[in-house]
Amino acid sequence: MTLEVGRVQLRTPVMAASGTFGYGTEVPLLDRSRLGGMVSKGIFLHPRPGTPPVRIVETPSGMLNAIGLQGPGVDALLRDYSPQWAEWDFPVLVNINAETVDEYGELAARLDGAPGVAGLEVNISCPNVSQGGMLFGKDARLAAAVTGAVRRRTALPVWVKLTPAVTDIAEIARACEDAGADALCAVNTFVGMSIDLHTRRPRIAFGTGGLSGPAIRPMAVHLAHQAAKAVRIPVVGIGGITTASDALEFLIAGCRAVQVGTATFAEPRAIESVVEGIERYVSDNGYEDLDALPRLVEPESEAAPAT
Amino acid sequence: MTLEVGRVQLRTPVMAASGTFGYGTEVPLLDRSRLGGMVSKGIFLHPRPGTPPVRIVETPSGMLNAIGLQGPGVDALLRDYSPQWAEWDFPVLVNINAETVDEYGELAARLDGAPGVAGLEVNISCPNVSQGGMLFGKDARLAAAVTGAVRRRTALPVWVKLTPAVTDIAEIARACEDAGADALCAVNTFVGMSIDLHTRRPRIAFGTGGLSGPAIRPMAVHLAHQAAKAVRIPVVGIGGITTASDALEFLIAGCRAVQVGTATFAEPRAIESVVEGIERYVSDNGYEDLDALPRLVEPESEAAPAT
Amino acid sequence: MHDVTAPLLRRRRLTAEMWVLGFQSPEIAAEVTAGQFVNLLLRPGPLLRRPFSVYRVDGETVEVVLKAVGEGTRQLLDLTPGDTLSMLGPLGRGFTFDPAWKEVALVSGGLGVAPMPLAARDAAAAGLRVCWVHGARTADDLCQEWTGDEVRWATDDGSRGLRGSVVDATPADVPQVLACGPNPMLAALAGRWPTAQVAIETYMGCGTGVCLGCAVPRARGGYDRACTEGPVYEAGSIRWAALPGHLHYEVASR
Amino acid sequence: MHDVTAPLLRRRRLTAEMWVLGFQSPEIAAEVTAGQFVNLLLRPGPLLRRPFSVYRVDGETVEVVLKAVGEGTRQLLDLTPGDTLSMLGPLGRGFTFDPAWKEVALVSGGLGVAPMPLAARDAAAAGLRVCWVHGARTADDLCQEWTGDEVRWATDDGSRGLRGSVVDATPADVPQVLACGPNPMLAALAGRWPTAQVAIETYMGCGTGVCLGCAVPRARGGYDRACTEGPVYEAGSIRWAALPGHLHYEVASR
Ligand SMILES: Cc1cc2nc3c(=O)[nH]c(=O)nc-3n(C[C@H](O)[C@H](O)[C@H](O)COP(=O)(O)OP(=O)(O)OC[C@H]3O[C@@H](n4cnc5c(N)ncnc54)[C@H](O)[C@@H]3O)c2cc1C
Ligand SMILES: Cc1cc2nc3c(=O)[nH]c(=O)nc-3n(C[C@H](O)[C@H](O)[C@H](O)COP(=O)(O)OP(=O)(O)OC[C@H]3O[C@@H](n4cnc5c(N)ncnc54)[C@H](O)[C@@H]3O)c2cc1C
Ligand SMILES: Cc1cc2nc3c(=O)[nH]c(=O)nc-3n(C[C@H](O)[C@H](O)[C@H](O)COP(=O)(O)O)c2cc1C
Ligand SMILES: Cc1cc2nc3c(=O)[nH]c(=O)nc-3n(C[C@H](O)[C@H](O)[C@H](O)COP(=O)(O)O)c2cc1C
Ligand code: FES
Ligand code: FES
Repeated sequence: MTLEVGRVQLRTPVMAASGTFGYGTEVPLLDRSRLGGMVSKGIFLHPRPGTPPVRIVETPSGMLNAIGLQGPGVDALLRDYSPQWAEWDFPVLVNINAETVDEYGELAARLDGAPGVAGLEVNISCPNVSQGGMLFGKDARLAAAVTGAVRRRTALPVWVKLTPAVTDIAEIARACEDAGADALCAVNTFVGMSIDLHTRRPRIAFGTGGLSGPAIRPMAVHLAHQAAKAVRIPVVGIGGITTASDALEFLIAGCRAVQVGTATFAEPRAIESVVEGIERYVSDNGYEDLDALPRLVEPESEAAPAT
Repeated sequence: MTLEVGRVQLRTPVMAASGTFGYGTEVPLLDRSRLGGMVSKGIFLHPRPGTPPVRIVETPSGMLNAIGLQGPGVDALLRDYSPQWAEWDFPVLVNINAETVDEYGELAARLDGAPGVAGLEVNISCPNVSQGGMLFGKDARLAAAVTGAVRRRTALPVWVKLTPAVTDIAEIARACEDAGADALCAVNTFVGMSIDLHTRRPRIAFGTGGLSGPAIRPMAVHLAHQAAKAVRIPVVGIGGITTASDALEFLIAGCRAVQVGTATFAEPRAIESVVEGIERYVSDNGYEDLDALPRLVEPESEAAPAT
Repeated sequence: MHDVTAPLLRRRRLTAEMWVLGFQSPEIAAEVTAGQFVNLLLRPGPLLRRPFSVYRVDGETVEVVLKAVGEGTRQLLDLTPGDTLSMLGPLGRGFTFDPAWKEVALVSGGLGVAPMPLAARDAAAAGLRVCWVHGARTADDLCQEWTGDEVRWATDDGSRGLRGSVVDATPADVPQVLACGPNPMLAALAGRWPTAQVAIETYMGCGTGVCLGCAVPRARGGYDRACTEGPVYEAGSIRWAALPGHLHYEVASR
Repeated sequence: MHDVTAPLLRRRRLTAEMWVLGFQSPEIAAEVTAGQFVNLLLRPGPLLRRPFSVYRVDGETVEVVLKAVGEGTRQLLDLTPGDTLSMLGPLGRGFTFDPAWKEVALVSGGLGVAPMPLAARDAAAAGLRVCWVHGARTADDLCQEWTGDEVRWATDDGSRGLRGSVVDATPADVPQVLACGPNPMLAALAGRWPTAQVAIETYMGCGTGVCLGCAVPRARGGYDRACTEGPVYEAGSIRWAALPGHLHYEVASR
């Protein structure tokens, strides 16, 4: 089932999502031969300690996290991980993060040509320190500026990972495409909050956290579908995928590949069964390959819902 | 626990949410003396047949619905329900919906002074037919225009129910406050999609549906908190409330009251236990009343999360 | 309407896949009529209740028949006697019986057999002769339990009774038909017996009339609620083309 | 690391609220050392696994001790023998033992007793004399099972043993202390025995090192992972003030 997505050669259509697979060095039990590729934990230019505990709370069919992009910085990544990645037989994309447009560009330049780095996944769900902390991914102009800055500083494939909580994801998707993205990833976590009634503080020490897991899947499928309709570059679907059926919803909605995140916490081998299930669906239905998978039959009305 | 919220006198802080309680005439089992008030199923000026089945699908800890605002129109509402409401000892707000700003105003005028109508809840998650179907609630200017149009045509309390999937809910909350809203309700359902792998069609015949239930609660608490911080008028929290603890999260986050929706489908008496649990929390902690409930202890950082 | 904390008393197998579960639920047992349903809540379990026709009533016991098609039915079949659930019911409007018919055919396909034992009971009480017609894909899938004065079987492969549909197996001259089964079967039946009473399935949110999720498209236009005005309708009053043929999804992974 | 489909074999009660569950899990039983944990997955059940220290090992049986504090633990206590779950382990780095100590105090508060029977086993294997120190709110809450050469009890109300904390009940001159219990207790202990080994609890996402959810604030700055570098740490190496005192939330209603 090898396929090319956004200039990256994937071994299967199922990748491990950023922040849920570390740097790929500590992955127990999983049969890596089924892994399409992986995205590293998000990295900044400089080392970051991350946020204090509590960092994780479970919510109904989901979880909130605020890790604060703890990480060793790009130097350590290049020293400790990229040489290992160069030995692996599946592609590793580096999830890049920054607080200014220039810093994104700088990070891209540093990773350009690094051994074992198959591409960059640009996390635009980062607060823009020079604009009051608004996420880059919430504004089409800023999202395009980040994409362009990265694009200009590297020859690597550039995937842009979209922020879900926006008024119009199609507009942002198009802006990133126009700015030179090779693929889009939809979506990142949704902002959420959970409150401890004993302390009257947010359970997540940071305050808010990113919601992931099956709870978000219906929203993620919708957003990935919106993004896929808006652009010509491939879209990688992310959000609450646990089984092959879940992944197939994204693929039928127009995605070319998917990433699995939270599900691997409970089932370290989740990706294997997702890949197997997709293969079974494709062959049971007599499709030649994944590209032959028919797309969503759109309902007549495409207007926004009135509940 | 009677309290005044946005010029409406509630009997308890827990109301039944629009679309999950019909017109209040068919509510089995519930002890209505514990009900703070109710919001009717959304009404349009004219009768609407609603969308074809399938209208409802269950998702992890949530459900999608697209009812299409089926309803008899305002004339039938005034004839069949409002006289009954006038007999009841809890307030009924009418959830109003329209396709143009003028139609919202017209509907408000028709309901002004109607017996048994304690106030209006303006559902701005309706597609604006004169602007390509964009939801009114996604744009601060349009949301304010709707609020103002309703405000000018009625002396009734006007509550505005916010759309969750927006880039900046605080901006929209402020716009509605400035346009004369007496209270805000946060939030309505999140747009989602679920795909049937056999037919490759959306499971909801309409295409997309509104996601409700516990799955959305962490996002709803966050958005209600954002709205409450942005305005001086009261905010009514909505989204995934099943137990008293859930309701208390919204109250501590800054809401003055809450609405329970989806939870009543499984537990027709859910509202009773939510009210009892809130009473117990208030008395166990020795607070004089609900107003004495201390608010959220904000974490130091208020920046957007970096996961 | 009652919300009963009902313990599972017993279960028995009908076919390789079909089971009958009997719950103690005296208030509902006393009131339920043929074609009405109960809405079952499992905790821990799925978000929404799951609707089931009442199969039989025996003293204080309410029986439902089901097979595992998704998470909720799987959990129901995993219950062990003594486990309890919340049973809301009886819900909906069931079949009506008119002694003037003299005879009635109870026509069911597959799990559509569910409301028929009670229908046979209530038909007999109304002095009607009962012709029991039941069909399935193959003999092994037939529900062997039947009640009435006459029985006719139909199987798709002809392994028992008529090879063909239950509609074909129904005596052409029977004055009235009460039916339950997949929507396409009911639609076919509606062509031949427009005044038949059919019990139909829709997805349900609340089961009690407040959510409008269980829309049934009516021939006269508009929709009404399977849980409240239904689930039993006059066959000719339904806009069949607007009903989904199969409700074959399942809540995917949680 | 193994992912074992482990049937529940037996359970026994320790106090009004504390239970021991024994699962058949030969691979993990063979490898686990004191202070390591297993991560348990229930299906149907909560989204994430639930981490538990291994209490005792008996042949192929892995025991865990718990009380119901939320949905996951409630479901665990509802299991009946024969029910299976997925057990991932052994995880984390456990206690280390140095024969040079000659003696070790195993100090636990409440459910913190969990890793101590294995610690006593491994201590004995290293030739150490074991002083077992266990405390709880009141005598009824004490875990009566203990192993070692000497036992000391402490209760908040003085109903058994010393009135006061387990820290006070620990012999002042013991050369080494291994401890587990609520964070405030461990923080107090760290003041007196900075070189003590403490097993700490944090919320966990994966339990296997990939999510960085189980952050433990270190005195030298930064965080590391309770599931991988921990859960056992040198007491003085932890920035206690940055750890939450109590992990007392529960996934609210689903
Ligand atoms: C009035 C009525 C009476 C019914 N009587 C019976 C009966 O006697 N025996 C029986 O086996 N089944 C009956 N059904 C169908 C039964 O409710 C579903 O099979 C069951 O809800 C499936 O739940 P699940 O969790 O196993 O499946 P899932 O597919 O996981 O359920 C997902 C969602 O779809 C709904 N759903 C799935 N299939 C159906 C369906 N066929 N009809 C309605 N809703 C569905 C569920 O309620 C749930 O909301 C009846 C349905 C209705 C509306
Ligand atoms: C290394 C380690 C060893 C542990 N050993 C034991 C043991 O031997 N016996 C025992 O009873 N408990 C032990 N715990 C705590 C146990 O994991 C929690 O009590 C349990 O996860 C609660 O789950 P719940 O679903 O019942 O509660 P909920 O409150 O519903 O759980 C919600 C979430 O919080 C987490 N959580 C809740 N309380 C704790 C806690 N105290 N520590 C860590 N996570 C928590 C859950 O894992 C889950 O993600 C240990 C925790 C860790 C990290
Ligand atoms: C613990 C955790 C850490 C994450 N870290 C990152 C990150 O560093 N960069 C990023 O772009 N996304 C990060 N994500 C988001 C995931 O990659 C993914 O987009 C999201 O979790 C939704 O997918 P899921 O529901 O399958 O988990 C993280 C998610 C989790 C749960
Ligand atoms: C079946 C259904 C119908 C609804 N109809 C309306 C409506 O007519 N007007 C409206 O403003 N909100 C409507 N809502 C949204 C609810 O009032 C509420 O905002 C939302 O469901 C979130 O709350 P919950 O999670 O408690 O259900 C509807 C929700 C459901 C589930
Ligand atoms: S199921 Fe809610 S109205 Fe029928
Ligand atoms: S729990 Fe995920 S890294 Fe420790």
